[in-house]
Amino acid sequence: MPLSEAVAELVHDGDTVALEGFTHLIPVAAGREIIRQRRRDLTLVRMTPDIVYDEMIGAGCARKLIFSWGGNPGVGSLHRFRDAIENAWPAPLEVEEHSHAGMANRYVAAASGLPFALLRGYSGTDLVGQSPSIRSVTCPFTGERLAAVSALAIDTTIIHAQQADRDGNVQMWGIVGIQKEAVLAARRALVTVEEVVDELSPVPGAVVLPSWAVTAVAEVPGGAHPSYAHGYSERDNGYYVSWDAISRDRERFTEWLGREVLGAGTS
Amino acid sequence: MPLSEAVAELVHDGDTVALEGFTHLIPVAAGREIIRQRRRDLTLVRMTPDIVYDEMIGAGCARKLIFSWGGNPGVGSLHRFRDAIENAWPAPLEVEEHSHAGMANRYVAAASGLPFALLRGYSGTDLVGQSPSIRSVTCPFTGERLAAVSALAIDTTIIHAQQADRDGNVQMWGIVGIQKEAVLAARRALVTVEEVVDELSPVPGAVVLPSWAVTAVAEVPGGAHPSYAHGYSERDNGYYVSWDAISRDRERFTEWLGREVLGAGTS
Amino acid sequence: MTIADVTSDEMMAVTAARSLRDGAVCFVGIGKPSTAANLARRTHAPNLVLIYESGTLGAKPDRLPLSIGDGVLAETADAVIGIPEVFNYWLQAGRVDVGFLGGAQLDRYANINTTVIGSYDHAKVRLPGAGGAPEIAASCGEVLIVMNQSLRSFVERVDFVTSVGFGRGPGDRERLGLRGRGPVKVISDLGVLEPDPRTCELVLTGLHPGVRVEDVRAATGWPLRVAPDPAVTDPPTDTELTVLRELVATLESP
Amino acid sequence: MTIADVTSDEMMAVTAARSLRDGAVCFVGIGKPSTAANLARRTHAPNLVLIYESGTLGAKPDRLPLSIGDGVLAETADAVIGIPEVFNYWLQAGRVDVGFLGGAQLDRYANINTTVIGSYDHAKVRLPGAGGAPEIAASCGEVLIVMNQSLRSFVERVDFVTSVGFGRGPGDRERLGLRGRGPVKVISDLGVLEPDPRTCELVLTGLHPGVRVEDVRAATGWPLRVAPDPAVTDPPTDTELTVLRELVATLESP
Repeated sequence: MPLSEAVAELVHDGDTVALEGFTHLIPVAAGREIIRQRRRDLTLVRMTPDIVYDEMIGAGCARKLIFSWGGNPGVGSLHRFRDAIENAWPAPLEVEEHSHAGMANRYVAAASGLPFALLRGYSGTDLVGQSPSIRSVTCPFTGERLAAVSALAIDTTIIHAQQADRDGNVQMWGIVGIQKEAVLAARRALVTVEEVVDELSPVPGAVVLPSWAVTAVAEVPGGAHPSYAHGYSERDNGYYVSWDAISRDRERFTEWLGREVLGAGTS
Repeated sequence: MPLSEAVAELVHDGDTVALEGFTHLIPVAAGREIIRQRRRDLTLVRMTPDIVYDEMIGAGCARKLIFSWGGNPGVGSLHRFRDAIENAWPAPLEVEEHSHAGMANRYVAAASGLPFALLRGYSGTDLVGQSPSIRSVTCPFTGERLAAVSALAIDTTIIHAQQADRDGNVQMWGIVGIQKEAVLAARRALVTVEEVVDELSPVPGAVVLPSWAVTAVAEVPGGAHPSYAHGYSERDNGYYVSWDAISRDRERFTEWLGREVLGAGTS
Repeated sequence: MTIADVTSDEMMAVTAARSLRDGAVCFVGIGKPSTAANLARRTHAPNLVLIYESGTLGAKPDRLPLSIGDGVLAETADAVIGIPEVFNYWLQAGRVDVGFLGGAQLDRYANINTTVIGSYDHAKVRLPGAGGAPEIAASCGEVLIVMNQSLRSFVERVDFVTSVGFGRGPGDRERLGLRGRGPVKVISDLGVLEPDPRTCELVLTGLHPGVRVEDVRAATGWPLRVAPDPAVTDPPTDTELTVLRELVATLESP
Repeated sequence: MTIADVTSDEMMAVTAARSLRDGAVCFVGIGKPSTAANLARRTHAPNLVLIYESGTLGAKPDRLPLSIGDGVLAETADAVIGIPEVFNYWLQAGRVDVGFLGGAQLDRYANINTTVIGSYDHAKVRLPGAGGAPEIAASCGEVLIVMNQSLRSFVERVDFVTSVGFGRGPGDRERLGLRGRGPVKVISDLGVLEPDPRTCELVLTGLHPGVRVEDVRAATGWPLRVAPDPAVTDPPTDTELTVLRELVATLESP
């Protein structure tokens, strides 16, 4: 299915959407398609929002962000993310933040059909007071108090993987992060892939998602750039560095967005 | 390390011991070494106790069994297990039983350093009344009641894997079951392997346990027989069938045990 | 061929296979369920997805596996996953459409006992126990039960509730928080029973060829309700029987 | 070479590297921690086990990774695992000996802020947030903190407690159920601070070459306690400096 069609069908204004990827396999092309289709009021979910979420926030797609670490890895701040929170530009951005451990377990709970997950976490931090999705529970065996985090309720998860076969079975390898849980946590899942192959040949360390657990697959070679796809491409570190200057200034960002995203055709 | 030495060092009378394996990679040789060393009062833990636990129970090693399904797969009853429960021969056997889902989550809780795990399970069954390790907890977000199972506290876990390298890193593949969690749930872990290799070459679907998560490795080719090691051996289905007749009768079992296990030298 | 050539195991396997719709995701145990599921996959349901609790998603065995952990399952699966994931991510999360169960005892509300005959503390017969059954019964979209019917197995009250069918009747599944619909069909060697939508009690709705209502009543430990006119199961087609026997022939051991 | 040639970043990296004992299991973040850990692995601690939160157990990068998810980490790791497993099976279960932390603000009890400068609802500066830090601070056997020292960063009270050091003092970690020992050393560009075993307050115990106690006091936002006679950090050896500079040279971007 073409990416534009998949996004039109699976992402609606007001949806809670997770574009996951842990440095590796970030579904950047899909995020830009969401910008082009001018989606609004999205609740964006991701452990490590980076450039693609900075773009979506700057473009005004997001009403809320649920995350655990928001930065430009190895470079510095996400300026659009900061501008939205510090100055409500282009729109106010509500945030719900967690630790990585908490976010990971919120995905796991949803993927498991449970309303919440347990962890040893948050104790003594100011994060507890800031998020209604962090509470506590007492162990019925030992009496210990543990942190409880609510399951993430996601409408659509989008990930990027190396391969899918013609039946829609998906295979990804290298750093696989939280993507499997993110897909299983959502009501709908879109996977963009580097390549559609006749048959998946097993790869060491690969995670395979059966076709019946995925709503749609779109072939988007290079769809993770400037992040990378292990075995297909290298991370474009220069791009992350250059993003700092592009995103720092509203005018320059707006001009860039018009030229590079809104102006560009659909993948 | 020789198997006899490893068992002498890592398994003591009264310990809680898990020899895990889900049809595939069952550490049978290690179980027989435990019988030869005449360990007593063990609490044996396993989701699917089969022939090797039938032998250990019949040999009088066990005081208690924690399990979720005890049978001779595709054949029928475990006669030594039944004789111990029904007639206290050779000794009474206390049982603590769960569903597979419950046992799996008890291993996960222990592997995660949590005192308990949550699941949707047991509701309406008579299992609840029989086990102190099944309670319930209320979701602090939705108010739903869910089953809570206590973490398994295991002294020593023993598994069988295909390979280890000279540093003691372990690799297993094929049906990997619950072995990783069982190892991480225990204070000590012994892994018997088909083969020690200079370097592990990655295999699709493999689970790798780093050397620092394993206490000891013993090279025991064929150590899973009559179960199998994917890529090394086939399951000896005839053996499982023949076990029915051997184990059905106390005298015949005792004679078999003396000849085949106690009489046999250390692997 | 005549129906006389057909064994009751074959009749059960064929009837069970026919109950599986193509494309369904099916949680399979070894024995009759595995036989039925693989028969369906080779006849009317080529896209049936088989999940074995050993962790094989989408296994496509070319022969009947001899055990739940048979190597052929891993070799032919779309993915092999760990046990916690099987039960948490796939079964508990409600991704399985159909589950198969059998047992030593069944009651009129399709509750099943696979734990013990007699009292728990003084077992007459100690059975294997729960395995995956309680959560299969709780979380699969629907459950098919396959077991031989006799006064010893179809009882007024099971000695131990290992897996819940409809508990003590209407509303119990909801009250217990069981998310699947529960048992939709019991396939025995004599016929087919289905729960009454109103009372949840099992009602005889089908008879295998040559079986009479009184035969089934005589093999049922409670006053069995019978549908107005129970359908007679179509005998196995030549294809069904041929494929089934080829499959069973691949088993070298019980 | 003279100490003048050594940058403060290099001094911090070398001091941090020396704090890592061979064979330890170390949870590593990108930046200074990764540099220090890889320096240690190439000098006195060849058997240091590096875990990156992206899921690489036992990574052995031949160059400094540019990001937490750099491909070189997966290629050289003993095992690559999913994120939930990293935090649940390895970090939370207490299998990590040493964790590294940095931050925008640190207080006298080694509590760290990486969330916000100013009030949470009216942020003066919105920082990246928690990442893995809160649970690293809670569950690692011990924690090393590496950060530049100034009145803006070493403050009387952090604006937001993202990661707990010693809370408000003795007994707080136990009361909060934090299982690791907590911070054992703060390595700054000026020297080394260690918690007083009795009061848990950070005390200046080491000075980098050429730095005076009053320099450190002037860069500390609370009345700094100083050990009887703070040790002067040994300057980097030629080997340390050579290896460090080779490593850093492998970074083509910040």
